Amino acid sequence: MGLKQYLKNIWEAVYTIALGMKITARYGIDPSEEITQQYPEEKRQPAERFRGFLHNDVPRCIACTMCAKTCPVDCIEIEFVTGEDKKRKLTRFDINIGRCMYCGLCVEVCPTKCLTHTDGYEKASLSRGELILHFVEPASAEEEEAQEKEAEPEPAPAGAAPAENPSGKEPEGTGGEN
Amino acid sequence: MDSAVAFLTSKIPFLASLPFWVVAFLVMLVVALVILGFALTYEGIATYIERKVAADIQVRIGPNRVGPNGWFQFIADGVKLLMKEDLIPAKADKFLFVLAPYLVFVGSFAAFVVVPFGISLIAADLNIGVYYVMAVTSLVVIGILLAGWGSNNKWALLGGMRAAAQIVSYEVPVGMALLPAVILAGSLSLQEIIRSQGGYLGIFGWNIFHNPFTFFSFFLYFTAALAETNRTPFDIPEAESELVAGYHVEYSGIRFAFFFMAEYGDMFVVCALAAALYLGGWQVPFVDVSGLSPLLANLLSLGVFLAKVIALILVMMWVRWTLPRLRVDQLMRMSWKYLVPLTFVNVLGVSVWVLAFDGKGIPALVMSLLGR
Amino acid sequence: MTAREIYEVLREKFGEEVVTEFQEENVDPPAVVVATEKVAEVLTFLRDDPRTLFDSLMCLSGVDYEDRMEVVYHLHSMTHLHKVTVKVRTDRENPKVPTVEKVYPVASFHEREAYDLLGIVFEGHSDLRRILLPEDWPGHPLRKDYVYPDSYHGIKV
Amino acid sequence: MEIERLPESDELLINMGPQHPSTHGVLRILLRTDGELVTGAKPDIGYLHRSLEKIAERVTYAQFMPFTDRLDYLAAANCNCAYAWAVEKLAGIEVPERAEYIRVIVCELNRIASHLIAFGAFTADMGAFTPFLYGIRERERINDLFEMICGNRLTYNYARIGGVSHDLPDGFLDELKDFLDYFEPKIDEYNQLISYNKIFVHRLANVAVVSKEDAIAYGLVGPNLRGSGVKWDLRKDEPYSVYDRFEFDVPVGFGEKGTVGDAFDRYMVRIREMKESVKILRQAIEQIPDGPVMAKVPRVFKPGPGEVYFRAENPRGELGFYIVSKGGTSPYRLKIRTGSFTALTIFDKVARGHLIADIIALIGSFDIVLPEIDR
Amino acid sequence: MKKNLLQAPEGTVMLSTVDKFINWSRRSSLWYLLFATACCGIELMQTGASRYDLDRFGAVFRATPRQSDLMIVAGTITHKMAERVKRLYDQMPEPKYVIAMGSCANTGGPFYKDSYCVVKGVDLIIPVDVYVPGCPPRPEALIDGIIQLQKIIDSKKNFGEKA
Repeated sequence: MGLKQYLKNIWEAVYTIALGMKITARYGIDPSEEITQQYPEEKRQPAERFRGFLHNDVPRCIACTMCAKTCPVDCIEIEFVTGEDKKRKLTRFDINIGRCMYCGLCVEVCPTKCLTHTDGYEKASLSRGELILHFVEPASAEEEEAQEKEAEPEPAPAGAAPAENPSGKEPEGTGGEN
Repeated sequence: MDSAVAFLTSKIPFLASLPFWVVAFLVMLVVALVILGFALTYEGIATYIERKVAADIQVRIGPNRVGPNGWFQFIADGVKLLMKEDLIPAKADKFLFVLAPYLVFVGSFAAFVVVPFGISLIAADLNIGVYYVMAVTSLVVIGILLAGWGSNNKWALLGGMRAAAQIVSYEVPVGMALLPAVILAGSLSLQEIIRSQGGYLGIFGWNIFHNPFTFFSFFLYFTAALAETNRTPFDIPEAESELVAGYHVEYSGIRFAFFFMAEYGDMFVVCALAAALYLGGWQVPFVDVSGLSPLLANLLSLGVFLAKVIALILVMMWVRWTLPRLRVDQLMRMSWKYLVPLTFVNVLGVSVWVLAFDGKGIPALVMSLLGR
Repeated sequence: MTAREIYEVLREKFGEEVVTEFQEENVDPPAVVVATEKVAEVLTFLRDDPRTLFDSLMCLSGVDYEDRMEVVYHLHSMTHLHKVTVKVRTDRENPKVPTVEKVYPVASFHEREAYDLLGIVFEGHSDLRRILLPEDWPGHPLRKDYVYPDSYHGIKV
Repeated sequence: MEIERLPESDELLINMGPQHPSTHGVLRILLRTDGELVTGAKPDIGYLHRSLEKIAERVTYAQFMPFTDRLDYLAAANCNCAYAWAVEKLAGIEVPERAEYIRVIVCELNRIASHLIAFGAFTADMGAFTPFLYGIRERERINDLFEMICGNRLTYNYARIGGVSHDLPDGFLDELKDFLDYFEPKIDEYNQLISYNKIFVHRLANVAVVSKEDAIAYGLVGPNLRGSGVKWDLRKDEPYSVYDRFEFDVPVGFGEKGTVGDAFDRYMVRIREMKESVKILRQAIEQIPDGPVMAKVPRVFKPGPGEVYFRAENPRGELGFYIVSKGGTSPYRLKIRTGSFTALTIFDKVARGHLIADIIALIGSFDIVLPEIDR
Repeated sequence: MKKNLLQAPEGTVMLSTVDKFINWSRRSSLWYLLFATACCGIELMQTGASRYDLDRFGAVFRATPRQSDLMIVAGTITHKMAERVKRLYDQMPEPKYVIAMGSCANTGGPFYKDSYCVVKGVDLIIPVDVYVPGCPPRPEALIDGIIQLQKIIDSKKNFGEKA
C-alpha cells in the first residue's frame, strides 16, 4: 500500500482512538454521571404495578380455587373444608414462591381481588422449605412438619451425581476433551 | 557498593569485624527487602486503583465496602487467594506448572533494581541499565510460555503461543524506541540519562521536547510498552472473551496472584522507564535538585518521579477501559509494519539531529539564539 | 399468484397422483398436499420456476396426528411476495420423508429437530443426529403418546 | 483472508464449551482448528432446551403467554405480541386500536433494549468492556419504563389474547418522551466511542462475510439478512398490526468498511435500527388514540379448528408461530420458528478459514440468544 | 482446612481473630463464576453493571472456574447441562459457595410441571448455600442473597474442630 495510505491509516487510528478516549475521559472525570444506587442503604421503591411476592387476604378469600386452576405452574395449593352454612373455610393456602413465575395471571382472575402482589422481593433463604409461604396457620405443629417435609425433596448428596473425581478433571468450560 | 559498606562500618563498629562480603550481602538484602516491600504494596494498591478508575469511567462506584472507602480491597483479595485450595490439574506438568508463576514474577520484579527512584535512591546504578531492563523483562515471556504449556489446557496453550509471538516481536520496537534517549545522554545508565535531562530549562530539558523525533519516539515507546505488558488493546495472551482466561486459565489461589501482581509490576517498570528516559525522571521542573540538602533532595525527587509514573499508569488504565482488542495477525502487522519502521526512522532522525546540532535540542538552540 | 393458482400449476405439472389435495378453509397460507416421495422435486420446481420463485423456506415443522405424521413446509417468495404451504404425510410407526436439505440448506437443522423431537427419519440427510436432546435420550418427546422418563443419569426428571 | 493455508498438520479439537464468556449463553461449538485457523466449527445446541412446544400442548392459550417471555428474554414484549397476533389471526379476533398502538410502543421499546444488549455484548466480546456498561445504563431506564407498564423488568407477560393486560399508566407517555430525547444523542456517542474506532473496524471489516444468496438460502432473517444487503423487513414488506401507519426506513448493509454482508454491516444495521425504532416511537406517541385496551374474549377461549402461520419482526429476525388447533382449549401443535436457530445453520460454512477471534466476532454479529435456539 | 494446624483448644481469643480476619477476607472478595444460562443471566449482568454494581462488594466476575469461589446458578439447568454444572462445580477450588438464583435454579420453576428435560432444582446436583426467589429476581434481591451468603461465611469456623 502506498505511503499515503500508510500515513492515512496511522492518522485514522490516532484520531478515532483519541475520539473514544475523550468520551471515556468525560465520564471518568465527571462524578455527577454516577448512577449507582447503593442497594442496602438506598432502596429503590419499585413501580406501583411491580409484581413481587403474592399475598392472600385470607378472611376475604372464598376458596374458589380459580387462582390454583389458572396458574401455569400449579404453585398454589389450596385445601378447604365446606362448613355447614355452605361457606368454604380454608384449611391450607400455600404459595411456593420458589416455583412461582410471577406472571400475575392468578391476581387477574381472582374474583374477590384478595390475592395481590406485594412489592416485596427480598427473601433469600437457606433452604427450599422457607420458600413456601403459608397463609393459613396449620391447626397443629406436626401438620406443619408434614408440609415442610413434603416440600423438601431430599437433595442428592453432593458427590452422587455423574461427574467423577473432583479436582483432577479438565475444566469443561475451559478446555474439553483433548 | 564499597562506599556504602565503608559508610556503614564507620557508623557501626560491630560490622567492621565481619568480612567485607558479609556486610555487602547485608546491605544488598536490606535494599532488596525495601524494594520488595515497595513493589508488593504498589501492586496491591494498583489493583485497587485500577478497579476505581474502571468504575469511574463506567459511571459506577468501585469497591467501597471493604475497609474505609474500599482501601483494604486488595488485602482481602490477597488473603483470600492465599487461603485458597492449592489446586494443580492432574494431567498438568507439575514442575513447569509450579515454576511458571515464579519466573514471571522474578522477570517483572528484577527490573526494579534499576528504577531510578530519586537522586541517589537507586538499588544499583548499573552502567548498562537500559540494556539490563530489556534483558530481564524478556524472562516474563518464558514464564508465560511455561504456564501456557504446563497447564495442559488448550486455551492456556493458545494463550502461551500468543504471548510468545507478541512479547518477542515487540521487544524490537521497545528497544529501538529507547535508543534516542540513550544517544542523547551518551550512556546506558539511567541515572546518567536523567542527569543529562537536567539543566536550567525546567521542563524543556526533558528528552521529549529535545527534538520532534524524540517526541514521536516517546509515544511509540508507550504503545510498544503497552504490548510488552499485555495490556489492552494488546491483551491477547489472556484475552478474557476469546481464550476464557488465556495462559492463567488453570491457575488459582496464590499462583494466580503472582501472575496478577507481575502484570502490575511490569506496568510500573515500563512507566518508570518511560518517565526516566523521556520525562526527565526525578528532575524537578524548576528546581535544581542537586543543590538542596541530601534528605530533602531525595524526598522531592522521589515524589516527582512517582507522580510522573503514576500519571503514566493512569493513562494505561484509561486506555484499557476504552479500546477493544486487536487480533493476533493485526498485532503482528502493527509491530513489524508500523512500529519497527517508525522507530528506525526516529533513531536515524535523532542521530542526524545530534550530528547537525552537536547534541543541542530545540529548547537549547532557542535559548542560545535569545541569549546570543 | 394466489395459492389456488399455484395448486393448479402443480397439478398440471406433476399430475393427479402426486399433488393429491388442496386445503383452503381456515388454513392460513393455503396448503397443497403432495405425495411423500416427490417432495424434493416439487420443492425444487417451486423454487426454480419463474412464475413461483419460492426462494425462502420459512419454516419446516413435523406434526403428530393420531393416525399419521405430517411434515409441513411453509414457503415464501421474496420477489413475488406470495406464500404457500406444502404438506407431506407419512405413517406414524416409522415415518420416512426424503430430505430437502439440497433444495433449501436451512432445512438441515429443522429436519434434525423434527427427527429429534418426533422421530421422523429424513432419508439422505447429511448428518441426521439429535440436535436438542442428549444423544442417549429415551424416545421422542413431542409424540402424543410420549411417557416422561422417571430419571436421567441419576437425576429425577 | 490473506493468511495462506498451512500444510495439513494434525488439528486441534477445541471445545468452546457450554460455559464460555462470549457464546451469549450455553452454546457449545466444536472447533477444529489448525493452530489458530479454524477448519471446522460445528455448533452443539440443546443445553437450554426447555420443551416450550410440549408445554404449549399442555397449558391453555392464555396460560402459555408467560412462557413466550422465556422464549426470548431480551425481547419478551415482541414474543408476547407475536404470540397474541398469531392466536388472534387463528381465531379471527379484532383487537381495539389503542391496544395495537400500545403493542407497537412496547415492541419497539423492547427492540431498542434488545439491540442495546446485542451492541454491548458484541463490544465486550471484542475486548472493550465500557460500552457494554453504557448500553446497560440505557437499558436500565427502559426497564424502569416497563416496570411502570406491566410490573416486571424482564419477563413482562404484558400482552393478552385480544389486547393488553393493563392500560398505560398516566404520565407514561411523557416519561417515554424524556427517555427518547435522552437516548437519541447516546447512539451517536456510541458511534464515536466504538463503532468507528480503527481497531474495532479492523476486527470486523471483511470478517464473516455472508453473501446475499447464501443469506436467503440459509434462511437468515432480520438484521443478519439486512446486513447482507437484502432489503426485507416484515414491518415494511408484510405489515401487520398498525405498522403501516408509521413512516420509517429500513437500514441495509452496504459494505461500509469492507464487503457487503460482513460483521461490521450487521453490527451497523442494528445500531441504525435503534434510530428507526426511536422514530417509530415518536410517531406512535403522537398518533395513539383513546379507547378500550382489551377485546371481548370468552374466559374459556376455544378457537375453531384450523392452522395458521404468522410471523412478526423480532429484534433477532422473524419469529414465526405455526399453530394447529383442533378446537380444544390448548393448541394441538405449536411450532416456534426463530431467527437465531437458522443463524446457526450457516455457522459452519462461514466460520471456515477464520481465526478463533473471528469466531467470537461471528457469534456476536449474529446476535444469537440461546433460549430462542433451543426453545 | 484439611489439617488442624493449631492444636490450641477451640475458640481461644487468638483463634477467633484469625477466623474473623480470614472470613472477612473471603467475604469481601467473592469472585463469582461467569455462568449465565437463561433470563437470570441478564439480570446477573445488570446487577454487575453500573446501577447496582456488584463491584462495591468486591465481587468481580471470572471466566474460569479455577479462579472463582462463588457460583451463581443463574438460569435453567437442563439434563444435558446438569453434568457440565457438576463438572464446573468440581473444578472450583475449595472454599466455594453456590447461590441458586431464580425459580428455575431453586425448584425448576415454570418448567417444573410439564417439562421433561429440566432439572427440578439445582440442589439435586450441587449443594446450594442460598436460594434467591424471583423469576428473574431483581438485582436488589440478588444482592440481598449475596449479603445473606456473606453472613454465612462470617459464621464459619476455619480452625479448631470442624464446625
